[in-house]
Amino acid sequence: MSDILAHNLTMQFDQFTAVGDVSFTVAQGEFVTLLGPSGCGKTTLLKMISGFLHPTAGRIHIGGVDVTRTPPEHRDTALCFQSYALFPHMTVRGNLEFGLRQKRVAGRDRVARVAQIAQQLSLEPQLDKLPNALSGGQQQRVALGRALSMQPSVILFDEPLSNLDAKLRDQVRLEIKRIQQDNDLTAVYVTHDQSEALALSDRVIVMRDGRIEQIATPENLYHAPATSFVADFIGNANVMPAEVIGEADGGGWLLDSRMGRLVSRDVNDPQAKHINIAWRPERAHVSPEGSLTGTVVSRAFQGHFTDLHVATGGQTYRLQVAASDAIVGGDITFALDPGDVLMLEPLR
Amino acid sequence: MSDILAHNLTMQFDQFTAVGDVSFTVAQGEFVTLLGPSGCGKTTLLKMISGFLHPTAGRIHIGGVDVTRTPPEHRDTALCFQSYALFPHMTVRGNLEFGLRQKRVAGRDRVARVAQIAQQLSLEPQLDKLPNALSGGQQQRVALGRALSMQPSVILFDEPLSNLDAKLRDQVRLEIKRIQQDNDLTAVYVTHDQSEALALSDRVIVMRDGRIEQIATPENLYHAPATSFVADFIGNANVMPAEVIGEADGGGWLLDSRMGRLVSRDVNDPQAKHINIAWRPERAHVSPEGSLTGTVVSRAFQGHFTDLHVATGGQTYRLQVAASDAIVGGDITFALDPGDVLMLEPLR
Amino acid sequence: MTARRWITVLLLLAPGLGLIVGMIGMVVYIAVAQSFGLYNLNGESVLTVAHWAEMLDRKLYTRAVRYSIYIGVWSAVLSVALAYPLAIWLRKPFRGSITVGAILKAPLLVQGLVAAFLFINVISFHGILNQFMQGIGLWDAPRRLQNDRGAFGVLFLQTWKNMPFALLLLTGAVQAIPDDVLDAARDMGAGTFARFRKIIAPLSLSAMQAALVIIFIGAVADFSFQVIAGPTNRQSLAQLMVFVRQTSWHEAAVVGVTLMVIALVGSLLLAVIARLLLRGPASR
Amino acid sequence: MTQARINSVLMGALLIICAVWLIIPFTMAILWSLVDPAQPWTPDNLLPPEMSTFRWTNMWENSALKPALLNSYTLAPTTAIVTLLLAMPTAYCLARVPFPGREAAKLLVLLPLVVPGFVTAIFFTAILFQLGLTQSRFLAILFAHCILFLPFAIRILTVSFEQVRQDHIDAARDLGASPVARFRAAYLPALRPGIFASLLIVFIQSIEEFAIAFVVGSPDFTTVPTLLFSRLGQDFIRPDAAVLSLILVVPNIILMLFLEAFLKSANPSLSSGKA
Amino acid sequence: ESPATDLSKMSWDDIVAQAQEEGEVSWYVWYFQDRFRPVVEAFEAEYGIEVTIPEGTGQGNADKMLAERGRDVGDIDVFAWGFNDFDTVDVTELFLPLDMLPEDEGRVGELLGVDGKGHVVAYWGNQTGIAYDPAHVDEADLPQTADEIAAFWAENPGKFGFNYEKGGSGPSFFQNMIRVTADLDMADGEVSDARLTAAEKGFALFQEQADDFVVTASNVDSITRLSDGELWMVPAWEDHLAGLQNNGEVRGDIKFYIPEFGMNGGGNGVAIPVNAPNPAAAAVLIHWLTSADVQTMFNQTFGTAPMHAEADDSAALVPNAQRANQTAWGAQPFRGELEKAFIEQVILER
Ligand SMILES: Nc1ncnc2c1ncn2[C@@H]1O[C@H](COP(=O)(O)OP(=O)(O)OP(=O)(O)O)[C@@H](O)[C@H]1O
Ligand SMILES: Nc1ncnc2c1ncn2[C@@H]1O[C@H](COP(=O)(O)OP(=O)(O)OP(=O)(O)O)[C@@H](O)[C@H]1O
Ligand SMILES: [Mg+2]
Ligand SMILES: [Mg+2]
Repeated sequence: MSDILAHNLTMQFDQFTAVGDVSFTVAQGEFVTLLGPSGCGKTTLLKMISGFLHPTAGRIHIGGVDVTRTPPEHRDTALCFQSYALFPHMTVRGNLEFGLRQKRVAGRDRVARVAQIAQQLSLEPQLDKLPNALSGGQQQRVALGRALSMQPSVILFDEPLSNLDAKLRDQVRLEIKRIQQDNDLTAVYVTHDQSEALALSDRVIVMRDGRIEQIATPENLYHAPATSFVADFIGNANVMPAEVIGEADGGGWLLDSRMGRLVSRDVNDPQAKHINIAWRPERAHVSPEGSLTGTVVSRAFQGHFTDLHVATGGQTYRLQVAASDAIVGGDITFALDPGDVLMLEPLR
Repeated sequence: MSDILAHNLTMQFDQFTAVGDVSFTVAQGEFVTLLGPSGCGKTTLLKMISGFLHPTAGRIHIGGVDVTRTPPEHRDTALCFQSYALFPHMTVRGNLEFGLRQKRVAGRDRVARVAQIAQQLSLEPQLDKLPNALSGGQQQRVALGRALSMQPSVILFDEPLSNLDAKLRDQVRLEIKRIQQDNDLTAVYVTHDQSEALALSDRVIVMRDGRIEQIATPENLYHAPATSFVADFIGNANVMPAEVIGEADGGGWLLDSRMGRLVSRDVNDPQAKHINIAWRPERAHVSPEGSLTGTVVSRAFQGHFTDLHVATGGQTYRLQVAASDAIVGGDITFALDPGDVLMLEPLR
Repeated sequence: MTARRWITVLLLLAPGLGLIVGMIGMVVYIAVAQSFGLYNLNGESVLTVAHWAEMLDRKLYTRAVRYSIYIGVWSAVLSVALAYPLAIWLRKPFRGSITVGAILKAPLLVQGLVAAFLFINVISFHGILNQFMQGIGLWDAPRRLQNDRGAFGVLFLQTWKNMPFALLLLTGAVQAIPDDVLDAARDMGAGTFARFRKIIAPLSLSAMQAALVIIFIGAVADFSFQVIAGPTNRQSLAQLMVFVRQTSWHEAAVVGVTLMVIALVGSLLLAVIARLLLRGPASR
Repeated sequence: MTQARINSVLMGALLIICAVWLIIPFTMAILWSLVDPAQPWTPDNLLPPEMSTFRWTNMWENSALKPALLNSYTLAPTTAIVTLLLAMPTAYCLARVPFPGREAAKLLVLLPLVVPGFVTAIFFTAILFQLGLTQSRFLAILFAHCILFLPFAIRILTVSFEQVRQDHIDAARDLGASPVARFRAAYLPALRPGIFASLLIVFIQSIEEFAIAFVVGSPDFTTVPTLLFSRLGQDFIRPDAAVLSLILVVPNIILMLFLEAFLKSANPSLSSGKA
Repeated sequence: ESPATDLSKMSWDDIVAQAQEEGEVSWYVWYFQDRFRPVVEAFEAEYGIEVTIPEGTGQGNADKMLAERGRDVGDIDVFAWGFNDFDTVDVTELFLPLDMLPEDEGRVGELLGVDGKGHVVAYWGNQTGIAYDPAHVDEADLPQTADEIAAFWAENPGKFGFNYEKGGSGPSFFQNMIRVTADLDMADGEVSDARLTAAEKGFALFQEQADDFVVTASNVDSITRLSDGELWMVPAWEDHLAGLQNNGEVRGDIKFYIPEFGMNGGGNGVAIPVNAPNPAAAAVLIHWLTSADVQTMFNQTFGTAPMHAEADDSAALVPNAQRANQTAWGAQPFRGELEKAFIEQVILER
C-alpha cells in the first residue's frame, strides 16, 4: 500500500505562502498530475511529499503511515528533480545505479535494470559520460532514469520531459506510463504540457497560487472546468462575463455577452445570473453561416492548424482553425455550437 | 549589420563529433529556429556562435566580421542559457541589471528597462528574491530576461520557455517576438516545441546528429519535408516505404505501400521508384467511406483531439482525430487526401 | 597545447609557482648538496655519500623516519576526520553558527608552543587532569601522562591545532555542494554515511586533499610539540635534525632532505590514496 | 529528529567539547599570565598562590612589545594580502587551465613547506641578503614570508577556483563583463571562503613566524614571536609567554570575526538552475 | 676594505677611540638578556658606547650569524655561543682574530676541550650538577657515587629524571656515570671497539634500572617537574636553575649540588664576526667582558665560575669544596660515539 494522503498542507517561506492549506489523496497505483502556472507551488508540494521540505502545517501520510517527520531517505519515494540534481562526479551509469546500490540490489540485477532504463531512455551511448558532457535533454533523461530505476512505491516527477523534443517525449511518456503501470506505482507528475497531463493522468490537480483550484479526470477538466481559471489554463479558452437571460428553445440557456447572444448547452446549470462563460478556440468553426464575425488581428501558423486572434465587440478572442486563408486585417465569420459554450463560476 | 554566417563549423569533443561541418546564414533581423532531437548539437552550435566553444574547424562571421577567435565578451551576442546560469548571489534585479551595468547604461534607463522586462515576464513580485528562492519557471524567465534586457544585435535562445506553462509560454513568446522585431535583432532560437518553432520563425534549421537535415520556412518544412526524418520529426508523420507504380488518373502518383494502394498529389515529383512516403496523423479523416481500415490499439485523450494508434497490415500508425468514439480493440475506417501523402527521399 | 597556451600558463604560474621555484629551488639544492658534504660550514667541502651512509645506519634515524610518518599520517587523518562532520554541520548557516565556527577556529590563533605548554600543565603529574581523576575517585594516585609512548599527546596537540585548518578548507567546499544534489542522494535512500562517502567526500575531495597534504607536511616536520609533549624514547625527524646539527651540519642536512622527500612523497601518496578511496571527479 | 533538535543537541555537546577545547587552555593561559614572580605556580595548586598583573605591566613597559606589535600587525596583514594576490594567478591556472604536468606543479608548490627549518633560516635568508633585499628589513621579511606561505594560499585558492561554475563565467562574459566585473560576478562568490581561509592562514603564519623575521629583522625590526621565543627558550618564562600569546590571540580573534563577517555576507549555496 | 686588517694594525688606544666613534655595539647573547642589560650599563658609562642586547634564542642567533656570512657588513658585533658550539663551525673563517686585544694572560681561550684558536674567548663559566627537592631528599643523604645513584633509583622509582639530548646537563650526568662505572678515560678521544665495548658496563647500569628513572624532554622540563614535586632529583645547570628561580618560574627552595663522582663544567665564549659593523667597539666590549673585574662581578651577580685567572671566585652558589668535583668534557670523537651508543642501547630500548 502506498497511497498518498495530504492533509491541510501549508508551506511558508518567511512571509510568503508557497502552498496554502492543500488537501488531496492519491490512491495506490494512481497517476495524478499537478498542473498550474509557473510558481504556483507544484515543486514545493512534491518536495514536501518526498521529505525535503517540512510543511509549516499539515500532515502527509504515505501508505497509511504518517510520514510528515520521516526523513527523505526513509520514505519509499523517488523524485525526478526539475533541476536534475545529477551527481556531477558520477558517470551516467553511476547516477543510474546510485539508488539501486543504496537498496543493495545485487550486481547482476542492477546492471540489467540500468541497461534497460538506458535503452528505454535512449541513453546507451552516454552511459560512460559525466553529466557535464551531456546535452540538456540527456541530463534530463538521466534524472528521470535515476528516479525510474528505483521503482519506489511512490514516484514523483517534476517536469521530467520539458527539455525533450516531441518525438522523444512521446516515446518516454509511454515508457513512464508502462513502468508505472507494470509496477503499480503511485505517481505524482508535474508538467506544464497540458496534452501530457491529459494523456497520462488518471486525475489532474489544478493549482493556482498555492491552492487547489480543481481536481478532476482529464475529460471532466476539459469538458467541465469548474472555474474560468481552469478553462483558461486548460485549453486556453476564451472567457468572458455573461448574463443568463433564460432557457433557450430546444434546451440550454440563453446568454447575453459582449459577443452578442449565445446559447449554451452545458452539462451544468448556471449558478447565478451573472456568470463567466468560456469557449475553446478550436471549437469555433469558420463558416459563412456563422452568427459571429470579427476582424483577424494576427495569425500564427501552427502546423495542422492556424492560430487567429480575432477582434469583435472591442475584445480579442483566440480561434484555432484548420488550414485557413484568413488574412490579417480581413473579416472572418464563425459559429459556436451550444454544447461548446461552457458556463462557469458566478461573477463576483 | 549583424547577420550570422557559419561556415563549415565542426565541433569535436575528443573523438565525438557534436557538430559536423555545418554551414548556414542568418540574415540581419531574421528569426531562425534550430530544431532537432535531444543531443543533436543545438546547444553546441549556440555556444560556438556566442564564443564559449572554439570550433574545431570552420569559421563564424557576425556582421561581416570574422569572430571565430573573438572572445564572448567582445561579441555583441546574448545567450539565454539552457541551464539558466543565474548568478546565485545576486537578486533577480541584480541578474537582470548585470548586462546593462556592463554596458554602462545609465541608472535611470537601467531601472526602466529592468522594470519593463520584469513586467513582460511577470517577474515583478520576484525582483528582490535570490535565484535559489525561485521556482524553476521563474528562474528560467530570469535567464530569459537577462538576455533580453541586453538588446544585443544577435540574441540566442536555448530552450527559453521549456519550463513555462502553455499560457505563460504564449505570452512570453509574443514578448520575445515583439522585442526581436522592435529592435531588429538577429535571433537564433532553440526549441523542442514544434508549434513554437513554426509560430515564431522566419526559417527553421532542422538538425540531426550534428548535421543539418533541412533549412526551410515553417510552411515549407511542414508541407514539403525533404526527408522522412524531417517528416517524422515535424508533426510526427507516419513514414513508410512505397513503390511508385505510375501516374494516377487526375494527377498525382500511384503508390504501392504496406497500407495498400495510395495516391499522392505532392508538390514534388518522386525521386526514385522506391521512396519513403509520409502522411500526418491529423490529416487522416475518419469516415465510413474511407478506403483504409485498422484496429485501434491505443487511445489517448488530448483535449481537442484524440490520439489513436491504429494497426493495419502488421504496422501501427498514428491518427489524430477530432472527438471520437473509437474504442480500443474496435475497427476504424479512415481516408487520406492525395494532397496529404508526401513523397520523400529515395530508399537506400 | 599551442605555444601561445604555454606562454599563458607560464605567465600565470610566474608570480606564484615561479617565485617559489626560483627562490626555494636554490635553497632545496643547497640542502641536498649539503647532505652530500658540500656547503661545509666547518672546513673544506668534499662530495661524499658518507653522511647518508652514516645516518641510514643508525637506529635513531630509522626510528625517527617511522615515527614522523606515523605522526604525520595520523595527524592529517584525525584532523580531517574530525573536521568533516563539523563542516557538514556548519554547511547551512543557523543561529549561532558564526560563533561556533569562530570557537572551533580559535586554536589556529594560539601559538603552538604556548598550546603545548598549557597542555603539559593540564596533564602533568599534579595537573588538573590528574587532580580531577583523583578527585572523582577514578584513580588512586597521580599518573604520569606526559611524554606518553604512543605519542597521543602529540597527536592531540596536532589535531587541536590543525583541525581548525581542515575545517576552514572543508567548510567552503562542503558549502559549495548544491542542496539539490544532497537531496537527490537522500531521496535515493542514501543515509548519512552513504551521503558522506559517495557525495560529499568526492565533491570536496580537492579541499580534503589540500588539507591532508598541508597538515601532513606540517606534522611530519613537527618540532615544538614533539620536544615538549612527545615521547622521550624516540625523536621526530625535525628533532633529530636539530639534535645532530649540534655535531654535524651534513648529517642534519641528510635528515632534512629525508624530511623533504617524505613530505613530498607522502603528500603525493596521501592525495592519491584519498582519490582512489573516493573515486573523485577526474580532473576537469 | 529535526534540524533544530539536532542543532541544539550538537550545541550542547559542543559546549562540553569547548570546555576541553578552549576554556581550559585559555583559562590556564590567563591564570599563568597572572602569576606573580614572587611565588611560582606549581600544578599541585589549583590557582597561582599569588596573583598580580605585574607580568602584564612589566611586559608592556619594559620590553620591545609596543614596536613589536606595531611591526607584526603591519607585516602580517600586508603579507596576507600580497600573498593572496601573488597566489591568485597560479591558483587559477592550477584549477582551471589544463596543461601537462599540472599535478607535478601542484606538488612543487609545496616546496617552501617541506624545506627544513634551519636550511630556510640560514640559506634562504643568505640569499635574501645576497640579493640586497635587506635595504628595508620590512620588505625583505615581507618578501620571504610571501614566498614561504604561498603554498597555503595557492592550494586553498586552487580548491576555490575549482568550485567556480563555468556557466557563471560564461554568462558574465556573454553579458559583456570586463575581467573585473567577471571576477566579481562569477568568481568572487565561489572564492570567498578560500580568500577568507588563505588570508587568515597566511596572516597567522606570518604573525607566528620566528626564524626569518629574527634573522633578517634583528636587531632593528622586532616582531612578537621574537619576544615570545626568547621567553620560551632557555629562560623559559611561562607567565610572560602567556601574556604574549594572550596579547596576540585577542586581536587575532577580532580580526577573524571581522574577516568572516566581511567575506561571508550572505552565503547562498552556489547553486540554482540546472547543474 | 676589511676592518680586520685595520684593527690588528692599530694600537689599543686607537681602537678605543675608533670604538667611541662607532658609538654603539650589538651583543647577541642567547640567554639572560634582561639581566645583562643592567650589567652592561657600567660599560656604557665607562666608554660612552651604547650596547644593544637584542631579544633572541640560541638557535636564532646562530642562524643569523651563519646567514650573514655573505654580507659585507652584518648586524652582529659580538656573538656569544656555547663554547663547544663554536666547534661546529670554522672559527678562523667566521670570526676576527682577537689579536687586537691587549695582552692578557688571564683570559681563557680554550675550554671544554675546544680550542678558540685565538678567535674565541670565554666569558661565562658554569657547572652541571644535580638539582634536588629538599622536601624529599635530605642534604645529608645525597647520593655521591654511581652506586648511590643506582640505589636512589631503586628506592625511589620514577623520582629521578634526566634528559639526554638537549642542553647538556643530562649528557653530563650519564657520561660521568658511565665514566666511573666503566672506568673510562674520557680525556682520550680515540674511538675503538674495545673502548665502546668497555662502556657497555656503564650502559648496563641504565638498562637494568630502565624503569626506575624518567627521561625528560629538556633541562627546563626536568627542573619544572622537580619544582612541581613530580621528580625529586634532576641533573641541571647551575646558572640555569638560578635564572629560573630568579624569574619566579620554579620554586626558590630547590637546591643544587655537584656529586662526588663528578660532573662537567661548561662555558660560553664570545667572538667578533668578520663582518661586524662596529668591530672596534666589539673588541672593546670583549675586552671589558673578559676582564678580571667583570668576571669577578659576574661571579657575584650570577654565581658563575669566573673565566679569568685573576678573578675572585668566592661568590659561587655551591661551596667551593664541591667545585673540586668538576670534571672536563670528554674528548671528541669518542664522546660523540659514546653518546650515540648510549642513545641506541639505552634510550631507544626503553
Ligand atoms: N563536453 C562534452 N564532451 C563530450 N561530449 C559532449 C560534450 N558536450 C556535449 N557533448 C555531446 O555533444 C552532443 C551535442 O550536445 P548539445 O548540448 O549540443 O545537444 P543539444 O542539441 O543542445 O541537446 P538538448 O536538446 O538535449 O539540449 C551530445 O550528444 C552531448 O552528449
Ligand atoms: N526558498 C524559498 N524562499 C522563498 N520563496 C520561495 C522559495 N522557494 C520557492 N519559493 C516561491 O514559492 C513559489 C512556489 O515555488 P515552486 O517552486 O513550488 O513553484 P512551481 O509550481 O514548481 O513553479 P515552476 O512551474 O515554475 O517550477 C514561487 O513563487 C517561489 O518564488
Ligand atoms: Mg517547479
Ligand atoms: Mg541543449
